[in-house]
Amino acid sequence: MKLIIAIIRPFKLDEVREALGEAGVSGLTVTEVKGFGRQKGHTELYRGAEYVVDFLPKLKIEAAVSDEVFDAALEAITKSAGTGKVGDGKVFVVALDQVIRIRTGEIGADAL
Amino acid sequence: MKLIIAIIRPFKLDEVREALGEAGVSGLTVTEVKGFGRQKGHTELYRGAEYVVDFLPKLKIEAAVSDEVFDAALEAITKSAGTGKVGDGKVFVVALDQVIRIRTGEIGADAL
Amino acid sequence: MKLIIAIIRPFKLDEVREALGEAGVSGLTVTEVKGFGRQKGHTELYRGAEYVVDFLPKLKIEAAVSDEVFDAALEAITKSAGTGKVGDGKVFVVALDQVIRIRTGEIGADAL
Amino acid sequence: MKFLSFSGWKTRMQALGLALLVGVAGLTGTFDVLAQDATAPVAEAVAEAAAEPVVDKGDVAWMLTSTLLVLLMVVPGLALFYGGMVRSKNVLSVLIHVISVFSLLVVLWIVYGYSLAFSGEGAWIGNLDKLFLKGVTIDTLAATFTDGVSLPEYVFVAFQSTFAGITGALIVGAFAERVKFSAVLLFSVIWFTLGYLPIAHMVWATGGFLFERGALDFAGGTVVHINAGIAGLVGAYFVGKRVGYGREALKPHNVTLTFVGASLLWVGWFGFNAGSNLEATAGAALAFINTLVATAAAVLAWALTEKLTKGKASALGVASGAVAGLVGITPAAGLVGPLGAIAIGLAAGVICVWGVTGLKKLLKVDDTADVFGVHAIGGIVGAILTGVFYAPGLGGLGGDDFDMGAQVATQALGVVMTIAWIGIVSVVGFLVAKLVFGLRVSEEAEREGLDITTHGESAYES
Amino acid sequence: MKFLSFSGWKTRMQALGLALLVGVAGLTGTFDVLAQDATAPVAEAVAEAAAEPVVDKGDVAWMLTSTLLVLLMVVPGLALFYGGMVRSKNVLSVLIHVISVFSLLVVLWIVYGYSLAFSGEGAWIGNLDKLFLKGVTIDTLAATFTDGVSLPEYVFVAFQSTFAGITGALIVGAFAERVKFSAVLLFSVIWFTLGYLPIAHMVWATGGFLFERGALDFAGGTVVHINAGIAGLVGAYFVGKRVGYGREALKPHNVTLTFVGASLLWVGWFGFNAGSNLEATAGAALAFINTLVATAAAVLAWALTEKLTKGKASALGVASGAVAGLVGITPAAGLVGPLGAIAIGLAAGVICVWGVTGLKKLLKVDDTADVFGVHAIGGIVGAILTGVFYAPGLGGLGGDDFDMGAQVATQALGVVMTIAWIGIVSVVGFLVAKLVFGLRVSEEAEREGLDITTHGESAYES
Amino acid sequence: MKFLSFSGWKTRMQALGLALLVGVAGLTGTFDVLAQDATAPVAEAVAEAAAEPVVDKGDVAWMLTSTLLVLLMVVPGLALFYGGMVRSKNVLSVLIHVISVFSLLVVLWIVYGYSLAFSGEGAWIGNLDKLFLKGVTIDTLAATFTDGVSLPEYVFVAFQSTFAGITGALIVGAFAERVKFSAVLLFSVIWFTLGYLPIAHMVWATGGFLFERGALDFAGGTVVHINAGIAGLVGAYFVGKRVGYGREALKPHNVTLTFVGASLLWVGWFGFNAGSNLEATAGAALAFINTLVATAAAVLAWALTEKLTKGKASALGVASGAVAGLVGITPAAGLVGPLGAIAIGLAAGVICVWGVTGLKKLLKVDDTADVFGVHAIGGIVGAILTGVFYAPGLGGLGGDDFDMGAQVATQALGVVMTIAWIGIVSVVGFLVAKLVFGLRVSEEAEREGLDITTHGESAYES
Ligand SMILES: Nc1ncnc2c1ncn2[C@@H]1O[C@H](COP(=O)(O)OP(=O)(O)O)[C@@H](O)[C@H]1O
Ligand SMILES: Nc1ncnc2c1ncn2[C@@H]1O[C@H](COP(=O)(O)OP(=O)(O)O)[C@@H](O)[C@H]1O
Ligand SMILES: Nc1ncnc2c1ncn2[C@@H]1O[C@H](COP(=O)(O)OP(=O)(O)O)[C@@H](O)[C@H]1O
Repeated sequence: MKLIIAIIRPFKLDEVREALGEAGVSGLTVTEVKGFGRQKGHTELYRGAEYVVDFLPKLKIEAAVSDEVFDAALEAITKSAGTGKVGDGKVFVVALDQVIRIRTGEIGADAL
Repeated sequence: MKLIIAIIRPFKLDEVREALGEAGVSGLTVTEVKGFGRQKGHTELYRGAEYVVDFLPKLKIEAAVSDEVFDAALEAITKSAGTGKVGDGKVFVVALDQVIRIRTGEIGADAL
Repeated sequence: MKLIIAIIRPFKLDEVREALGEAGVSGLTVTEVKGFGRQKGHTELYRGAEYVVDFLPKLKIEAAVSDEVFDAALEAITKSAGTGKVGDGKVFVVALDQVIRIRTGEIGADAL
Repeated sequence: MKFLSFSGWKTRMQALGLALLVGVAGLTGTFDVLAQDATAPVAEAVAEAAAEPVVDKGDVAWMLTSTLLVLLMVVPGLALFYGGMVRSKNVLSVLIHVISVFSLLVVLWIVYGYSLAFSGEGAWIGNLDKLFLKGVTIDTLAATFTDGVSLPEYVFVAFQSTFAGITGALIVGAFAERVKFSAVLLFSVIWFTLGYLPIAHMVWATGGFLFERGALDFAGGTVVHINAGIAGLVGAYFVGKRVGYGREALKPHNVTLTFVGASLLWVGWFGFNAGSNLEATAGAALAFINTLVATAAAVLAWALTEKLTKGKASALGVASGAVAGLVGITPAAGLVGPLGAIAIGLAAGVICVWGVTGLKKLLKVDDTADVFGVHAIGGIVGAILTGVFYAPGLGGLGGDDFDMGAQVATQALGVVMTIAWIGIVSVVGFLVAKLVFGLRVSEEAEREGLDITTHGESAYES
Repeated sequence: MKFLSFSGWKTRMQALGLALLVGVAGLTGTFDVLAQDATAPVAEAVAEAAAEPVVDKGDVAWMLTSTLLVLLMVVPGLALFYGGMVRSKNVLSVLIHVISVFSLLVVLWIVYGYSLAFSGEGAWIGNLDKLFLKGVTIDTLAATFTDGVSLPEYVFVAFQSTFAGITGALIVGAFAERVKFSAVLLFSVIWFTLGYLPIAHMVWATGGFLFERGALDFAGGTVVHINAGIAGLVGAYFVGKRVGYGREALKPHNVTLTFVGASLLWVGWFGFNAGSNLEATAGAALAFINTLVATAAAVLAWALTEKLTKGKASALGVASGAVAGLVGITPAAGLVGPLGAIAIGLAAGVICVWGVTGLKKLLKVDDTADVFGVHAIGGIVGAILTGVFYAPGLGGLGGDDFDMGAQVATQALGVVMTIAWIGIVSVVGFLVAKLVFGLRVSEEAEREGLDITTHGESAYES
Repeated sequence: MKFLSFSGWKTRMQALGLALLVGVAGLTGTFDVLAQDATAPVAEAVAEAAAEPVVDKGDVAWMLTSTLLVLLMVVPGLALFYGGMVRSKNVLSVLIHVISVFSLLVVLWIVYGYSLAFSGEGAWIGNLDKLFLKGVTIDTLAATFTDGVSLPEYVFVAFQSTFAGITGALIVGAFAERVKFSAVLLFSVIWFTLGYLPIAHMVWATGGFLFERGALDFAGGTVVHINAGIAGLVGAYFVGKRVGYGREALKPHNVTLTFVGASLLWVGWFGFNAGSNLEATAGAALAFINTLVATAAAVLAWALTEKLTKGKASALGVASGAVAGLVGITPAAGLVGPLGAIAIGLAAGVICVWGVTGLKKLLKVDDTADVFGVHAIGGIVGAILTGVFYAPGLGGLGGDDFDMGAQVATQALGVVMTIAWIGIVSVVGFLVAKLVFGLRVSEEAEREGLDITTHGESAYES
């Protein structure tokens, strides 16, 4: 099992969720984050001061997936989240040792 | 060492924290997240439009634990976070390569 | 590749970002979190009730780094984030299986 | 005089009700002793005699302004004051309760409220002659406290309607975050009919029981604040504590909103207090300056009390202090001097800190927005001290024959009668609402928040 | 009386424009039939004859208060009402649009607006005699509805300037979250000059086309609300739907703000409605109490309608209900009795729920803050019902010779003329703005939000 | 005339103080040249002669309304305007500072402020005859600008108390986010006693130094705004820059709140400006319309200046522009014509953009809410331009013998005296506060935020 962590543009959430759904991923968890990278932020003006906003609003999607759907899930994300412009984000993959569904106590892929 | 990532219902936070404390976990980090899964959200009404709120408010708890307390910690979470209804959440476990306490520079289990 | 997860004091963000930049880390993702640990929170007063605020505002920084810059990155964080007082935070390190840049489809260290 | 009987829910409530009944019965025996000429400047609702009464446009201007200021107190004032104090998942429910109860009572005021409160000269309640404002036209007048000076009756009807509305809206803060909306509405109707209208009549209308006895209540300390505080307390008992009360931190989700609410209450309260003078005269100016300085004193008193007892003066404290001062000065506004007003403000500020802390713990009640601790306690402080600072020697407007002991006793009578009457009516109201709709939402709905579960929306999105 | 059919989208708008022109031409032929004596109590802008007109300080006090209340309606009232309804990335842009358009129109009012609206007695528009307020001094007077009673002309100029300003500000809610700021400003100037000033003149000025025909519009149901609603609708069509409309949940970012806005609209509306009486008399009191109870009734009506049709009464609903009731009572405020007001409030509350749901779906338009659904629909309901409840038998102030059929026809004429005139002017205005600046920001800027991309700041930080 | 001497803290401050002293000394020599008959319409505090002075209820209505409008400016207006500009960890501290300072000064006003400001006819300060409002009763009167027309003295006391209160509250914005609460309170008392009361007396009371010289300050441009701006500047220097200033983005946490605050300042300012006419006459109407249009013009001017110089017009900008326009028109409100008001508004709008950007950088000061850049700079612009647009040829109310040069010189004298006097008093005040309590919280407390560390609560929870 893998934990897929994707940083995406906020307005892409619905597309990514649908794509993941089609790829067989049934659940995910979303966090509002601020991202710093190549993409340039806008300049904000406040009285007598200008700030370049380095940190841009992004969403972090975490989805635990079984090894079967892993490849499909990765592709789903990269396809649905892209716009081709700087700032589309990244996908990180981490190995999952274990998954438990709290409600039932199921473990492993059954818990997904 | 393991990093335990648990998605729980927001109102369960205090119970889970206490249970983890008893299990020997001394620190944790909490993030407000939105979860998408089997649990159905409510319908929200806005003028001329209805939206099913797919994303439900959840909390993500991250606790780095030593291998000794790992099992107790897992059990503590699953016991304290459950209500038996859909939406109780999941626990993910990831292997931790390293932990450092910034203040002292301690590393490994000492840093927890 | 490694995923560095650091919990730091909010006001240290700019310093840490600069230090990481100098260490060769070009991107990072920041989340507002609440931390529970040794550091004692303040007491808040509300009509007829006092609450000890256990959960303190912290920032979580996630940076995916190549193995080359890993050590420099770790040191950058621990140096720049410290104040020497309880509550400076922790750094967790997790192995990264894969990284993809959504925009280009680049994978591995090239995607960082 | 008959009271409604009721049977058990919590024996505590029964005991309370009985105790109050006995207290009232006892006091009733002393009425003749306490009675004195009604020299207090309270309204003769509608002009009847008064050859050629004069309407002054300055009075009309001030009274229309005052009326809208009372509306400002309710929405957005009170709505924000309460709304900021609850958790974000319940803020909309509080806003809805406040505006709906206010709206409902204003409409009922037109239907039968005005008539029952201000038509007829019975001791306990008016009559139904002005049902649906029958006979009230653009040409009818209402008397002021000055002979020969009148207001268009519509002005008086509108002004008084907002008093009824705000009193009902004040109550809902006590059991916010878990009560059923339908129960709130049903209770409000019962309480309005059996509680508010009789008390308003007794205190303010010619022939009213307390009016004739010379109880001083310039702008509604008993009619509005003690009334709302008691009804809220009873409601908080009946509805029960919030899930997690005493264990979790049930914190205000937005103290800034609460501060804004308190500020608008202060601003609007000038309509309430100085408007109760019914004319734009020096009397209104006195009520005005008293409302300004008593509140300022109470803000400082609350902050200092918190600083001394807890080490820190909080924003929720200064906001509450302002409201406490406003409540305290309400019955006294046009009757005492500015120094008396400062004294009342200081007293209300200090004592209400106890009302929302020590006393609240004693009562073991979860009064969400401290309606009892501020409005009932502050109202009692104000009612009693009005009887003190009315003394000419203390800067008040009382005549040379003013008898402080007798006046304080009369004031206490008004307080006790209001507590008893409203206590009983509230018990009845909540029992009926409980039977008809139930009082509480399910625990799961409470956890999820009333905004989503009862009203289908959430207040904040990014 | 014929209604217009149209087809197509870009062509649809063109057709609409043409159809409206034709419709107006057709209707004009029926004017004489509809015409009747101008017995309606509408203002003669400036006193000319009136030997020794009297200025009463009570009137001045009330009218200054009323004027600032209308400002309160705009900022912060309307700004918050709209600002809360958009997403947080666009809230500042809405606030800026509201205050800028208001400010711009108030300045233009001084420059040429007042003169074109209220100087001269033409049927369609005034003259330029008072350009830059020429001849208006601290000593000139403006007439009220009562012979011999005047106001300082500056009071009238200021009061009316806020009406122009708020009408323009109302429009911007319809196409918020994607429109260009420059386009908004340019459109506002065109619409003000060709749309608002003629309509205001026609309805309110001596000699004005509708004024002379006896159309009743106490406080601006047509001039302000139908006007703004139609301009908003046209704008929403021209600017087009928001990215994501119909797919994503484009939710209010802060319903609490919207509630506060609605509350301040209610409070301020007393200036609007009771101020339109121009004197602090029983007539103002009638307009006042009607504004109170109609709104209360509409709040309840909207909540109940939502409860019955959707299962839940929402906070956005009670806020919208309040505004619907206020819009509905506006033309009728000083002309009907309180029971008529309640009826109008109930009608507006129920019908506007349809305006923002069923009708909105039919129109396939993305009217961000439902300017059309509430202001145009509520305005039409109010305009027509004014002709009904003005009847003395229904508690209204109409004389014994009141002819309901004729009055309703006159009211409908006013409605149709306003729709037609403003429809055409708006089409022109948006076409010009589109040519000069373009109407929409880029899709990327829209996604990122207008606050950052157009105004260089974001509303909220932690 | 003696000034207090003081010694070093920052040499910068010394230099400033000395420079001011010299400037004043120089100007003092020209007093006789500048002096002219006090024909300016400023208040004779209390009626003494005036056979049978008349009190008009319309005046009372307007003045009570005006007084509460000034309160509205402070809470919630100013509190939100400032509160929105700070980071969320400090918002409650700002709200507390504003309401506490206001409350404190209002109480002190009753104790000795009113007496020292308005009792007695000394050149520099009043006397103590009315300590604790001795002799002020419901029957005493205060004069207006019209012979034979009076107000109840309580009205005047209350109105003026809010001026003192708001001036003190304005100052706290300059050193928010790091100052100690106790130091704020102590400074406020010193500044009120040695700074505000003398200046108010000099400018507004019969016999006052500037009053007798014919300095024009209709509603408090010098007494309130320059005063607060200078005290704020001195405070910002003394307290020092916020941790992170210049490096981190110290952004407003909620620009919406700031916008609401600015809006309420606009609404309330009509009480401030038109209320300063003391009667509900055409003069008040002139002050009113000027306050409306100058502000509208300043909003547009600021937005346009930002657009031209930075490429984008911001919401913080339009809010600041509104305040700048209000400050600018304050001294001129009832004295110039609407076109003059528009000119003043435009000037204030443009120049204050520089005040909060270029000038601020020059001064190297961390004035959190730009109290100096808006209130002092806008106040100076307004004071000087009042001397210009008072000219009858420019639409002002000046007589035919009006001498613009002399008047501008007198205005400049008022400005310089206020700057010097308040500059010195503020240095003294902050030195004392520094000695007694210290001025700043610890760096750690500043980092964590004053809300938690000083007041034990946080503003926002979910
Ligand atoms: N090394 C990294 N570690 C963690 N997050 C990263 C890293 N690099 C980029 N990100 C995240 O991805 C987002 C997009 O990255 P950016 O460099 O702006 O564009 P792109 O992904 O198109 O190269 C950033 O805002 C940040 O949140
Ligand atoms: N595959 C997944 N990856 C990441 N998070 C998940 C996944 N599945 C569920 N979750 C999280 O767990 C929460 C609860 O899941 P849900 O399916 O609703 O109920 P249950 O845990 O009872 O099966 C979701 O809201 C989501 O936050
Ligand atoms: N075992 C843990 N797992 C996850 N987060 C932790 C853990 N221990 C501490 N933290 C995080 O680190 C922060 C600082 O820890 P704390 O014990 O207060 O001080 P210190 O890091 O100086 O020992 C906490 O607020 C929490 O967010």
